[in-house]
Amino acid sequence: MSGAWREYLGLGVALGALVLAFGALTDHFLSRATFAVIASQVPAAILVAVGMTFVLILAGIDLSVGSVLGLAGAVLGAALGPLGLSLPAGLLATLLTGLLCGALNGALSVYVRLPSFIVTLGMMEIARGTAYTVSRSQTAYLGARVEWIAETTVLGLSPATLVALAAAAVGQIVLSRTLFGRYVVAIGTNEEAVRLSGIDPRPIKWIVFAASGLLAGLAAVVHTARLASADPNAGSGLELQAIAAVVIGGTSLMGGRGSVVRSLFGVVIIAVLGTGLAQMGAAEPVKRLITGCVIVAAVVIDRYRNRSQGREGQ
Amino acid sequence: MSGAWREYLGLGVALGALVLAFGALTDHFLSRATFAVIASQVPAAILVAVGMTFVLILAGIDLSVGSVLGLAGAVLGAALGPLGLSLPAGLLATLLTGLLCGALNGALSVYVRLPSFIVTLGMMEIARGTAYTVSRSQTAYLGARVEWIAETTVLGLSPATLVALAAAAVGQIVLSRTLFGRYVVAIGTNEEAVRLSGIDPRPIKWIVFAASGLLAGLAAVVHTARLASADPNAGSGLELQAIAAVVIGGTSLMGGRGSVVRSLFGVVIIAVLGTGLAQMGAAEPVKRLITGCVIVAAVVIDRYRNRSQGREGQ
Amino acid sequence: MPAAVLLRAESLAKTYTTPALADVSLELRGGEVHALVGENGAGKSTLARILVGLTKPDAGRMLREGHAYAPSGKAEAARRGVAIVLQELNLVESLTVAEQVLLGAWPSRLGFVDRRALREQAHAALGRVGLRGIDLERPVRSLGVGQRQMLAMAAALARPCRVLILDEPTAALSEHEAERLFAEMERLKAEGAAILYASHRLEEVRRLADRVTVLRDGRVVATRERGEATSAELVQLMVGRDAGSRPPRDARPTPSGEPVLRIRGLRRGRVLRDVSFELGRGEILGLAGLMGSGRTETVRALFGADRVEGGEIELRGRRLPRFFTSPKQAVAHGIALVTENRKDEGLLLPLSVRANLTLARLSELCRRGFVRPEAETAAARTLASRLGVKCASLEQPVRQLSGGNQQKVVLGRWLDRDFDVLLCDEPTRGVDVAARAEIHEHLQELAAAGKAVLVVSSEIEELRALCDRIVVLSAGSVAATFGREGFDQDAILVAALRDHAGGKGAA
Amino acid sequence: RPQPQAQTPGRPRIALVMKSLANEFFLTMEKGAREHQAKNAARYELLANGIKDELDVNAQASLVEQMIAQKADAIVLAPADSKALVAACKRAADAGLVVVNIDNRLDAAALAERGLRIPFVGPDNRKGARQVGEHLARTLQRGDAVAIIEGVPTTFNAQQRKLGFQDAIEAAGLRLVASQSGEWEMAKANQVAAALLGEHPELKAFLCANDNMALGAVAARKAAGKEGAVRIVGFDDISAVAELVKTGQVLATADQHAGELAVFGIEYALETLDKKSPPADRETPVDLVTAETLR
Ligand SMILES: Nc1ncnc2c1ncn2[C@@H]1O[C@H](COP(=O)(O)OP(=O)(O)OP(=O)(O)O)[C@@H](O)[C@H]1O
Ligand SMILES: Nc1ncnc2c1ncn2[C@@H]1O[C@H](COP(=O)(O)OP(=O)(O)OP(=O)(O)O)[C@@H](O)[C@H]1O
Ligand SMILES: [Mg+2]
Ligand SMILES: [Mg+2]
Repeated sequence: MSGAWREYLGLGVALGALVLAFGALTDHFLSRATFAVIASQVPAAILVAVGMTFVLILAGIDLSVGSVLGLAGAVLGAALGPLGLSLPAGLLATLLTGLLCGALNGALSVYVRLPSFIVTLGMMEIARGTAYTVSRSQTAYLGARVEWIAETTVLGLSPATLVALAAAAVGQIVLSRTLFGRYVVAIGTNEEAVRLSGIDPRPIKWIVFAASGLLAGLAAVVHTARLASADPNAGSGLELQAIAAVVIGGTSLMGGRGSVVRSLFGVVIIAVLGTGLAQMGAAEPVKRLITGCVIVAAVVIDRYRNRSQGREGQ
Repeated sequence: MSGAWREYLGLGVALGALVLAFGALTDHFLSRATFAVIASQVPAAILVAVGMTFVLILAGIDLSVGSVLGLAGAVLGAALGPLGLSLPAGLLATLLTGLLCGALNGALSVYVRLPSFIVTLGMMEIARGTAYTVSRSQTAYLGARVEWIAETTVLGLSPATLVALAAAAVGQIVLSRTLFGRYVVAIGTNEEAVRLSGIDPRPIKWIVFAASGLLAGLAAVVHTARLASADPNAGSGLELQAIAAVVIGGTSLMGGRGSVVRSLFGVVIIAVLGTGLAQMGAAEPVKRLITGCVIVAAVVIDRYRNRSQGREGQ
Repeated sequence: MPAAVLLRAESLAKTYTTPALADVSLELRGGEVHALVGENGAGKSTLARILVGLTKPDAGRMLREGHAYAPSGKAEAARRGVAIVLQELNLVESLTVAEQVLLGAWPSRLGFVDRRALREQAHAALGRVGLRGIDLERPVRSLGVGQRQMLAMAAALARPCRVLILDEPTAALSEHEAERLFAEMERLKAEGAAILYASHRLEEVRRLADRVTVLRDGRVVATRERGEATSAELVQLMVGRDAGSRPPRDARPTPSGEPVLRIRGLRRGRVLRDVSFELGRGEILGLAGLMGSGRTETVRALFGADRVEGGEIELRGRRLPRFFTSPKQAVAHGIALVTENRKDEGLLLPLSVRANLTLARLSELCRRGFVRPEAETAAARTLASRLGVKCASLEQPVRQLSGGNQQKVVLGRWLDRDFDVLLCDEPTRGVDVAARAEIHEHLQELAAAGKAVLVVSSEIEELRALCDRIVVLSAGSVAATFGREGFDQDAILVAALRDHAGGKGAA
Repeated sequence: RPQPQAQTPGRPRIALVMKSLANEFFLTMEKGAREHQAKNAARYELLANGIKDELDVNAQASLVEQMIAQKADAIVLAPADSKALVAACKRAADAGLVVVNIDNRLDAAALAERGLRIPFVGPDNRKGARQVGEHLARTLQRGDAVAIIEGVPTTFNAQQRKLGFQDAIEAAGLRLVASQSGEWEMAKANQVAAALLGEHPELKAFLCANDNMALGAVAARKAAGKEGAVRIVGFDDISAVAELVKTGQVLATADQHAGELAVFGIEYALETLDKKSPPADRETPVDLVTAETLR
């Protein structure tokens, strides 16, 4: 259907406008190098945004992703450093850490029925505290052992970028084509109706939170690889940035509606903005101002494109 | 009704347990001085939480409060410093700044129908950027000109504390007794139904956002007075802390339910926690861990107390 | 004496994707009850909404006592003396009963809600619809559908009105409450007000209406004075063809009597005190009772949707250790539930007709976890046509369907599932005569195929036509059970009223 | 705000990548650099950037990469993390850029592992903190109770300053009763200081890892009514603290000459570009600021 492309038009226009504006304002923005920089920057954000999209569609929220990324990274640092584990073992430990945090978030918010905002806010503090403990508050330099993951291969894309794109593709397919994805949307729309249809919504919700944690763990690997170091502060502030990206992509915070591909657009818009402003050499206050305005503007443009879709509310 | 007190029992128990725990774990926690310290710390948080309670009841969110506090403080600093205005003029400018930011948030989210999450996230960046510009990123020391606002008077309470308590009292009364407050609750539950009954929800929502900004401005005065300095970074992270306090107080992020007094409990729980952990001399990782656990535990205790109230969902 | 025309509509038209209303003219005269009938999706609600300004007509105009009238919404309509009770109730669950009744017109002093005046006015308004006993401070959230319907009525009547529009007000009411409503309508009529009354219950229409207007596919096909048309004629006008009369119930073999489901002493708080009955293979059992008598609670408890405090359950002759703790469990044991409150508990409103119809059996339409789109669409199409769901396409959001069609979607979700026991809570609420006959047919087919069916309905008439036995609940316990021979409207009503002292509305 | 001018051939582009521009220290650094560039407009072109806060290492690594993409000739970097920026520096060096490290020294082991030699120009935070601590110790008695309010504990400067304070405390035989993080923030430091004053009534001094936190401690001391009894020292010499130093409310702070720091780095980069041979590290001065020095 041509409708599928139309869906992305508003966001595409916003992104295109941004790229052209920076192209005009700086000397070297429109270059392969710039796009390579952006491509190397986004994988962690994309991975987190994929998980966040699902969580928001469920009408939940996951504020812990940034801290979980930090913790999982610290685990990787400890595994490869002091513990002297092999890379596969280290990666496994990292992913398990993320999964565990996410599963805990899910268990508390789904089975103990606590608001996910509070559960994940708690987890945000807990994971960060644990990250400091695990790393003894020190950045661990890992060097070439992990760096290759973020390095460009022949195709012009790093393994990290490929993993992120694969995750987004899988996420979009799961969301739109599978039973699981359909249930997620249905639960986000009307959980009670789903329950009364004889479907237990809880395992589904739990899996979504766990997957968000797992993806944060994967993002930790990618992030650590890029910096060749495990920094216990990694990912601070990432949660809001991820939510912003997802919401720019049109996913509703009230649940029941969202798209992974559109979240990807959101991530890229934010990344392009950061890169462009840096290349312009804009002063910090100006950066902040413009970032704020562009976030709002992107949503406005998209809203006007999809006006026919109807009400949006808060 | 005795029911009114029961409503606060769960939170009271959580708070009491916390105070007793710290009393046992430290030498000097249970002293007048400690309580004076806590009393001097909470006013800004209370003011912001009052506004946030209303915003959350509307099923909105205001992520900009911290930055608006920073901006309003910077305006106060500039007014009393470089511009050399009188204190009343400075205070007026500060409050107007807050009001303006809030009104802008409201206008965009209510009249342009953008998600308040995005609007206030944008405002968060914009206000912080402007705060840096206004203050030239410098902390301004204001000294005695503002300090008296936060100083203890004969009653054992500072003007700041009195203002904050007054705001909370007014907030609670407005919420539970006035037309305006009841409309806020109704809109947060079912905006469409309110609209159908012939009430235009928009001005009401707009006022709530504007009030949240104004209260952040007021909080800036209190905050600046306490530190005797206007710091352009003031209030960073305050938004999440305020939301946490309000949610600990049982206000739903999905709107339609909340209480200002209960938010006050939330603020005090968080403040007691911070002070207690500092008095214990806990290391940063431990602090984070415990803070996370207590946030979750407070909600669990409260949920069990009010179990009969029925389902809660996300 | 020709009564004054209080509200006149001229050539109203409204097109969504397809025309919902075309060239509709209508007069509402003082002192008359004007009934509006038509199939599901005929345009009754659309017309009603236009009359109070909730929908903008594409063409046509309206006159209120000769003056131009184009209200911008319910509030302005109310100021001009036109009140409405919508088909889809839109209540604010967090408010108290008193606040909900007067929403939009809370008495106040200096900005403060005047609680006393609020209570007094709400009490008066509720009294008119017979909800005098209800606790004014109770949250709307805790009310059942019937009570909500009465509440909405009370809200419409709280302010004086000259024209009252009622869109299927009795769909969720049992006879007893409906009578209260009719009495109130008579009173308004005597005061010279005009009432537009949309309903699928032709019995009521015949009894109450001074005139009847029949809509078909958005057009007025006829307007008849009282006594001019029989129910059969009305049905024929509505459907546009000779509607075959309902197949006689006896076409079905008598149930074998072998019990599939048996419950004893089901208890839960004050709502369910002692419910016992059994349900046989091939049987259709009716569950009657007043609003709030615990019928909904009973089926929800059986389905595992709510917690149960005590009692025994036996399924296919085997005693289960406890009642189901989740709907999933119930479904796994071959039990299905068609919920009462379609909007809150049944439908995924923003999602498509397709997604709603296939929700309960989506897992069967999958291969390796992937939904097979063709299979899904085919399944949805079959269901939609089997039930005659009127929609622009299968991708139309259910939110946009007419009320009756929404109800069909909820029912359709279960029809081709494999189950032994079907629990239906008000399965024909808001469904038109023809569709209702179809639904009855479906239920009878199911029973004939050996399923056990439990039907909750507020219409004793419906139960009498459909069921093999009727169990009457009164205030949470079984008051009587009637075999087919013993069906008697009055006896059933008496039993239903047994434990309700003095017509108190709430349990 | 000057836009980067069109590139004139032969005029090198120098990218200054700093930490948080929300921080007065880095703003001063940037200002110094811009003034220097204005005076030497013919010699080079300047692109100045900073990150949102000091924790956002990822953003800083991106900045370095963006400067490579923007075809800068040299990068003058004040790294937010001493290890996590090494990989980005390696990329810059591989791309042929000259990298100069200022303010916060990159980790020697990590650099060695990558075979990188990056000159460091900057102050010794530990030494500076020790100077401040020693000045404080002179006003105290052996055995007096003191507390440290640290910065964000994972950052290099926070760790160095804490070590410097500890050096001074040990040397003077003071008793360290608590060391907690104020996360570089005034309000947070205020909370910690207030709590510590309550818990340790015998406390005689706070050693704060930056001046913002010192201001927070000053407010806490005032609230506790212990103006005469508790001394406070800070670090950075921000403008707001000058008045307090003069009146003795803050006993001392340290000036790292932020304005010149970046200039040193830029000069280094220019020299390196000319000579194509990296000069050795250079330590920049840290000066003790007290009521006397301000007079
Ligand atoms: N918002 C809308 N968008 C698109 N189509 C609509 C919308 N509202 C109503 N319709 C369509 O208009 C037609 C008339 O609907 P209406 O609700 O008036 O029927 P009705 O006579 O009240 O039916 P029922 O007896 O089922 O309540 C239906 O086909 C319905 O699908
Ligand atoms: N969630 C709830 N909280 C409190 N009370 C409830 C709740 N749900 C139902 N009730 C009350 O329980 C009683 C039984 O309601 P139930 O819905 O079973 O009755 P019913 O016979 O199906 O009537 P109807 O559906 O017509 O209201 C009613 O008084 C109802 O208001
Ligand atoms: Mg209708
Ligand atoms: Mg019912």
